[in-house]
Amino acid sequence: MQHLIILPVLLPLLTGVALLIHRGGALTLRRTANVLSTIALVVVGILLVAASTDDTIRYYALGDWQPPFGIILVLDRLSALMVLVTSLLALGSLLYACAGDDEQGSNFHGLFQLQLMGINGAFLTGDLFNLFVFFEVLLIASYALLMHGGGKARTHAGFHYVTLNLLGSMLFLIALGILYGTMGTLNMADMSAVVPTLDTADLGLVKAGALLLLIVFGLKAAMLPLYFWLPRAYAAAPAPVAALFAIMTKVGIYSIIRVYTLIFGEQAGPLANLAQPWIWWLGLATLALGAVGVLSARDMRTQVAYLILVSVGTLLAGIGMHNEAALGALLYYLIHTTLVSGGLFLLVDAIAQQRGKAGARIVQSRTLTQPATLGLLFFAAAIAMAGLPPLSGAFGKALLLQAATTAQQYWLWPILLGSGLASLIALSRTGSTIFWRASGEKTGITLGPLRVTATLILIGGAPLMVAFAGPITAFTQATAAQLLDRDAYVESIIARDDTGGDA
Amino acid sequence: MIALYTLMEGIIAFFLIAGSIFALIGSLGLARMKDFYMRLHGPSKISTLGVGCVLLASIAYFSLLDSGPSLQELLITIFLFITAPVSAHLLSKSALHQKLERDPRTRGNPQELQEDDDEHTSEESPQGSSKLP
Amino acid sequence: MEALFATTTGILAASGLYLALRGRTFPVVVGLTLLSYAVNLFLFSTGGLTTDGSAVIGDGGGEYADPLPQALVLTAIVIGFAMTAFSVILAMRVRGDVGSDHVNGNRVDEPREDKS
Amino acid sequence: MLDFALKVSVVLFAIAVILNLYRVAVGPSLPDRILALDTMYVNSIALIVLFGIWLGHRTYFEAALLIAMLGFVSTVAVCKYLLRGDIIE
Amino acid sequence: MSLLLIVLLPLLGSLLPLLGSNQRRHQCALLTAAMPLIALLVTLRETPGVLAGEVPRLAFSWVPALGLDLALRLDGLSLLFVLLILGIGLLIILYARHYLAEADNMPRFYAYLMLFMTSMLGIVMADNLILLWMFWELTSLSSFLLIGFWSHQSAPRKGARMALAVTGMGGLALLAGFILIGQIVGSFDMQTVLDSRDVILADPRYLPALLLVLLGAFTKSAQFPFQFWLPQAMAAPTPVSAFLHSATMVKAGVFLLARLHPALAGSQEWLYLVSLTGLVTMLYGAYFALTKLDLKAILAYSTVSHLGLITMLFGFNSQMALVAGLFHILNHATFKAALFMTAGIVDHECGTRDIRKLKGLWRYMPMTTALATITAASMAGFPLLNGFLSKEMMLTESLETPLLGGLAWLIPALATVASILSAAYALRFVRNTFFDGKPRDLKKTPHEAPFLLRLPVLVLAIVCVVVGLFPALTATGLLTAATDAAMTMPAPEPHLSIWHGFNLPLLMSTIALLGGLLVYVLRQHLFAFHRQFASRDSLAIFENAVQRLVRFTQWAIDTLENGSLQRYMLWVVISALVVAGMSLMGIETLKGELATQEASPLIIVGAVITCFAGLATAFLHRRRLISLIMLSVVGLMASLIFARFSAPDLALTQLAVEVVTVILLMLALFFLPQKTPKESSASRIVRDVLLAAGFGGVVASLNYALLTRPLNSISDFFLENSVPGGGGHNVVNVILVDFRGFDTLGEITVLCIAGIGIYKLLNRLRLFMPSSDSEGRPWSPDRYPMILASVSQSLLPMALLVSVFIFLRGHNAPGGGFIAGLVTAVALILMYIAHGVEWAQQRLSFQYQPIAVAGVAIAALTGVGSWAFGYPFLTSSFGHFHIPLIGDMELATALLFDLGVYLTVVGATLMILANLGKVTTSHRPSKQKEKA
Amino acid sequence: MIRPRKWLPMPLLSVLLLIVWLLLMNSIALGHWLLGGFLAIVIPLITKPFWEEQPRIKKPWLMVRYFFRVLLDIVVANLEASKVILDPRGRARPAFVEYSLEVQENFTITMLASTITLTPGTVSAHLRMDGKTLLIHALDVDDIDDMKRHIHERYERTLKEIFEC
Ligand code: NA
Ligand code: NA
Repeated sequence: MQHLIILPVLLPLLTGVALLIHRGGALTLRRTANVLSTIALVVVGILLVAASTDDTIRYYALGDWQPPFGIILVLDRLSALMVLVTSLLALGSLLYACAGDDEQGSNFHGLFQLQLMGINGAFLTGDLFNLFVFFEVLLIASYALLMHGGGKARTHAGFHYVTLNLLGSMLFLIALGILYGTMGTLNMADMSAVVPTLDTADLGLVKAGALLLLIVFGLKAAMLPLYFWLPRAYAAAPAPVAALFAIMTKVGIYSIIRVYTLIFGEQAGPLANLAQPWIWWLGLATLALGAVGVLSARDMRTQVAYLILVSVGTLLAGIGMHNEAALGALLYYLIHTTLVSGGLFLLVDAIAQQRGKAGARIVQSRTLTQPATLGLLFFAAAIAMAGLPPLSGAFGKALLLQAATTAQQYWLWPILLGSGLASLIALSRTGSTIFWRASGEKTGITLGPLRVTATLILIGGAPLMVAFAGPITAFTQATAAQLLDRDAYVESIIARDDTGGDA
Repeated sequence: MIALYTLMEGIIAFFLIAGSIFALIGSLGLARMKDFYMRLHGPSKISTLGVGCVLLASIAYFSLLDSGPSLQELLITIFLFITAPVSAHLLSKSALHQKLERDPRTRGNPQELQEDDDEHTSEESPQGSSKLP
Repeated sequence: MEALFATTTGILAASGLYLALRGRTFPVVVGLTLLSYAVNLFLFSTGGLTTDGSAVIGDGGGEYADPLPQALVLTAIVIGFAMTAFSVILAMRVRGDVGSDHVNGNRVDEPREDKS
Repeated sequence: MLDFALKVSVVLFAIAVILNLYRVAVGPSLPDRILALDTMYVNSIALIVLFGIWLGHRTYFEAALLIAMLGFVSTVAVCKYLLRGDIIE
Repeated sequence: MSLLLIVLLPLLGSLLPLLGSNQRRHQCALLTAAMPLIALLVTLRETPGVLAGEVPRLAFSWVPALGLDLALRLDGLSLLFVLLILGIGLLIILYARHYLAEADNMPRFYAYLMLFMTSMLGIVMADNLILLWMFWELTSLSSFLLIGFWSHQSAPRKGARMALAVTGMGGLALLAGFILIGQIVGSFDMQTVLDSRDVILADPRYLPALLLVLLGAFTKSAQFPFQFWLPQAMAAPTPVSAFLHSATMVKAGVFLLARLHPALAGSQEWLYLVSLTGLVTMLYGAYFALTKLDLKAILAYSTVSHLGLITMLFGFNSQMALVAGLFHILNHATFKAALFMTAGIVDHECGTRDIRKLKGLWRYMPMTTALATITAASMAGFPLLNGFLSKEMMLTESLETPLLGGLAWLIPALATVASILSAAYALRFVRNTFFDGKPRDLKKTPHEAPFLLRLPVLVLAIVCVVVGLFPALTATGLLTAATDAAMTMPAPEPHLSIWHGFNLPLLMSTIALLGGLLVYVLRQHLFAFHRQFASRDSLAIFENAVQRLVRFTQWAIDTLENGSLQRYMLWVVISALVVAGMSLMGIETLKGELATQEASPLIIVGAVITCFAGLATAFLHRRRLISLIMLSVVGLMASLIFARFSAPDLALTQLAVEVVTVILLMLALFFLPQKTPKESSASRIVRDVLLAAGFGGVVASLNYALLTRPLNSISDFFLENSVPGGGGHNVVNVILVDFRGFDTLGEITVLCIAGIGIYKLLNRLRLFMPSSDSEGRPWSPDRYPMILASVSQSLLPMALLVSVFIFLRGHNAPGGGFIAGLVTAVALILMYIAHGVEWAQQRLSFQYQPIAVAGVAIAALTGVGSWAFGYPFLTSSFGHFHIPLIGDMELATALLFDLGVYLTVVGATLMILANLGKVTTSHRPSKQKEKA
Repeated sequence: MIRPRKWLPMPLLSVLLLIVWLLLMNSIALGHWLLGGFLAIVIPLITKPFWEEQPRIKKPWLMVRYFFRVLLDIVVANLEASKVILDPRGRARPAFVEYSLEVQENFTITMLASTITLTPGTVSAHLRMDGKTLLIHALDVDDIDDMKRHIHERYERTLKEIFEC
């Protein structure tokens, strides 16, 4: 139990390593190992969430080096939640992949686990440089997975994705350099403790570092104007990978939340909440642009990619609102959008397979082999993504709308509601084209039970999140409260009896 | 004792100065000789020797004035003397391959530098288009 | 010396960025490599410039360079290497799949520039 | 005396490196540039060693050793490139 | 609990038909009807109590954060609607059973219908604003499915989409309005809201809230100017039209007006907005109903008109008007549902609904004709029928409204005009369809429809008559209860009676009927007038608008995302420049407190060389190999800089990595063009130079500022604890393998994944293989120069020895697993260069991927090992062991960790380079192989 | 001399490695002897496959003599070359010389080529693929035949004696 916190990193690492040590081997065995490990990860995620509900912030000192000197993993409500969401998404994606996508190239299963390791590490770490390292782990794994199966579109989108992220990594290092060079520490809690005591002469520098971090995280989160890699990369990725990628933008979102509540939050003295105004406007812009993109999409995958952009914008706007209710609301929305957009990627792939030559393009095509099943799932996913009741998207949006202050309402309400309407119009067009305008011979390709299960697990999240909206929102609201209680966080991590980094 | 020390210092200083002068001459040769083949001479032997001298100086310094006998730098020296001719050889090979101009006074006309009538194929023809197994 | 160091870092960063903004894959990769050299120097220097005092306990005098940025840069170098390797092979793959080494992915090797 | 010799030595090597750089920059041929780069590697070894003597400890021995080894490999690789295009075939 | 049943039973009912099959339609219909029937019985059981003034309520907490409770109520208003929904719903089920064709998927139809019924019931019973909104949106969604039921046709698809877009928009506005109300009141609980009228009306947010709520209500009820979607929704099967577009969904809008009447009504805003909208809609609908040729279109516009009428009444802020409106809701539902069903029967029997083709059907279907006549008469406001009653009440109220002040006479006048038109189109509907000669060009010979298809119409017609004759007996109780619920104060007892004596409203009614007759007779003049205006199909307009919107968005996105990486990079750079630049501008002086050190000449030379080489790399980039050589110079200089500033480990690493990188870049360059074409425009170059300079300036400024500021860092801890805590003298290495070993674990994972990813990339790579160099020279035939081969084989053992040396020393002196690994890898690569892939592969019996992965595994398992001793992951342990003969030996678990690093580096590097080399070689055209 | 065995395939290399190890460690403590000995055995075992052919030194003492001769020549060569480089008038007399090889084994040829590069005024520029002709570039040579003879007598013959007889 003591080592539970590190399991989300270690379990995928060891599984991944075991799967990669030989390139060949029985596929069934690999699949089984991967699925079992991912299920175990779900269990770990549940246990972590359960552990986090007592509102104590626990940390795991790697190498037994206490903070702020050693690297720590921190378990609070947010990190536990993110790990759980990741593992659920992973399970869905993985089951889908096991229906055949994993055979399209080499080493899928091992890379998949390492991807999870990177993501979970990023969510858990309490050290800013370690966050960089895990960013790189998850990026390199995502590069490899993006290329899974090959193809011109993937290569090309991949190059853009890789190059932009390389530039992002450089900026991350510069920002880290600035922050270390001024604060003398890397532990985020310690940074939080140091920030208010900073010399005025250093404030501008720290601000530069903090805002550069925003560029870096914004790039990951696909914030305008840094989102350009997203539509093509997501549209080009193999379906299960694209589904798993639904959490990638959330890594950026998570980092933004973490850094700008913990380090540069309310208590940061002159630097308090320095990023929120940026995040607010850029988030709204992203939201609007995402809506435009959703309408413009000629292809279902691209459409889902823009839906992700819409959700990113929504989340960013929520962060920009910087109040507790908004934070809690956006966390609820985050769970919803991650699971459902992941499921939608899978679904779109399944639909495309049954449409013959038309694939994912939004044009008239053959009748689907299983119009009822796919139609029902699409209907549900579309409702959820567009933010209509009775599915979870509506709750998320309603919570956010409620959380807006009067001044924020003028911007948030029309844009958020308008984007919902745009999604509704676009998705109804897509749905009616795909399911209603179809005619002609069926391809006969059917959706296997594995794929149905996978898609159901993810899209099923939408009704489940409605049914259990009470406890879930209670959790996310408590998470928001915990996030804003910076003192408690810092106190539970930094025992101030040594000569640490704070001046 | 002081005399001995001075002597040792003198030896080291000699190696240092000699080495650096050699290295400079080597690089000077590189900078001012007329054609590539002539430029090759300086770096490939003079510079190597120059650095060798500095390494000897270092051996002498640490063995005589610092922490007792130490021959580690010998390894680098040996390594340099083994590899420098190979580098020079490969470089001149590529120079000949590229048929670099030689100084007009150079005697001898090796076949490598004679113009042959090989047809020049275009830069990039997509030949390796077959898929790997 | 500080100004000189900073200028060097800046010039390397500028050169790297200029290359990274070119239109062909190879210069872009070279540019990012150059940029990473600059960034590594930058990150390294955040611990200050110590001219005599490598962080090996017992070596030399009592003053030691800040070992932490060095360790960070080491990690960054290795990661940068992995990323460069991947991107350069990807650049080859782009050429193989798309037939052009233009970053914007024209089908043929023709000069092209977007009008942005 | 040693101090002076060291200083002279460093200056001479620095000039040598600048001369190398000159050749790297102006070429005119690729072998010229590679040769100059190789020489620069060799001169760097000397500079590192001189620095070690200056500091009075041998922390930099490995660096010198590695420059020698890696500089060679790098030169070999470029030459192979000029000769065959394909370094590893 | 019974309230929950009323809502949940139909929901369950939406699943039941799916159990039935399309073949056994009877069973399917029965299954479907069962649940609403039970719900109706449950409702009836509650009815007496409700009529007596009880308001059964039920509430479960659902999402407190959202203010959402699962709260239901059954007050009079709810009851009125529940009875309508369930009652007419059951008739529709019966009707649809016989109406739908064999090809139609009946279970699916019923499932949608029941889903719709559930959401309708939810709306009228919701006791929480958010809950109401949820059901509200659900009606939009389920009606989308119902309208688009005949999805193989274009019109239903488009009609469904339009309806969804319009009502969806209204729904979103409604949510905003509800949230505003909730914020004003502080609760979403219905009763609290209804009791807070004074607070709401006094709040500055009242008007926006009202506008938003009305937007929702008006779109749903097809009020002007949102009326256009309703006629297009007629593409739905007729049972749907009858249910949704007469009795229920469109009524949701007016229901909402009634429901929130106690909370929102009473203001001038309400009066003008609601009643004028209603008035306009009433006239608009009536006019268009008269001009339409399709039976269902006539009825649709008629519905628009009647909904306008109801809206107008609700807007009057008067209690009696409210009663009239509610009464008309009931009456309209009955006669309009019946008329729709009649239209469906005609369509069913004749194959057309075109009023020009239909004539004299009374001969073929007398029963239907009778029913249609009765219900149409009710619609026209013919005495003794229920429509007459409410219409007369409307006329009465129109006389009493304070609206328009001095022009108040306009209201009754216009109401009368609308009634005239109403009478005219009712007459036209009946006469042109069932009388007036013989039918022409019918596809089939019509005859009377099956009885069960007519039965629902019959039931409704009876209701029309009975209510018309005995209003007090049948409707008073229900209306009183409903009005009660829709009023702030106890409602007056409505006096429902057929005869109020001779008065103005009666005169107006008479004028309406006679005027209607006149208009009907003179209708051709009206049509001629109407034909002057180009008919505009709202569906086409809407589709066109959406398509233009989509094309605009496509243009916008294509313009923004032009596929140019250069532009995307530009944005990132600009963003970084903006934020960093702005922050830097806030700094007073760049220079900090720290005294600067003087630069020695050597350092100046080094800096100059570095800068020169860096710039040269950039400006010579079009000649790629030269650029690469310049990059090498920078790499070498960087490592010298590291060495100069006391970072031997960094110097070593930088050096090794730089060499491997250059080899890698050269390997890749073989397939890429050797030169970059000159393609950047001058302006582009200037722009990029400026940007790069700006970026460099920012980096330099930041760097300078940091260098001149003192730093109080945690590093002292590492220096102090490296030896006692980490067992190593080389602090950097101890940080890497111990203090921050977790970073290193991640770092080697990255390296390992990169190797594997590259292996994936190289798989089936198609390559363009140059057969000559960039100057057109064929390659040298000498593949493996002998002297190189000969020397390199003797260097390998030496290099391995050196790597062992560097590896072992790492913990205490510069070195370590990473550098050792690179040295090994480079030595092996030299073998590949000197002898080729095949030769080297034969001699290396191991594969690289397992090596690299095993490295990560060793590092990770070393970390796990500390669990056995009760320590966290990666806790190192070390000790001095006295081994006989050898002496003191220091062993640390960190060494094992470092071994993992070593293996990963060797494995990954070779995986990258050797695999790349292999790919290229196997593609080398055979004729090139040995030319000489 | 040490005889090659299965576990000691290249005894000379092993000795060399041990020496190098001790050089690297800069210590002759027993531990280093043991570790060095271990490496001296293991590394040749690992790298054995990479040796195409093993040089056999037939006359070790001659080799030592050769070594010192070359060392001396290097110094002389450098002084001469420096003179040419520093000559302000640049009156060098460069030449390409085709030198026919008598030695045949790869290792010997390599040794000779390296020696030529390191010693007076010559760089072994190219070994033709037949392995029989070495193209030499001389920086400042008077009589080409004289130079060839010098090389043959001073270096090639000795090398042949050491390795190939
Ligand atoms: Na009508
Ligand atoms: Na190759």
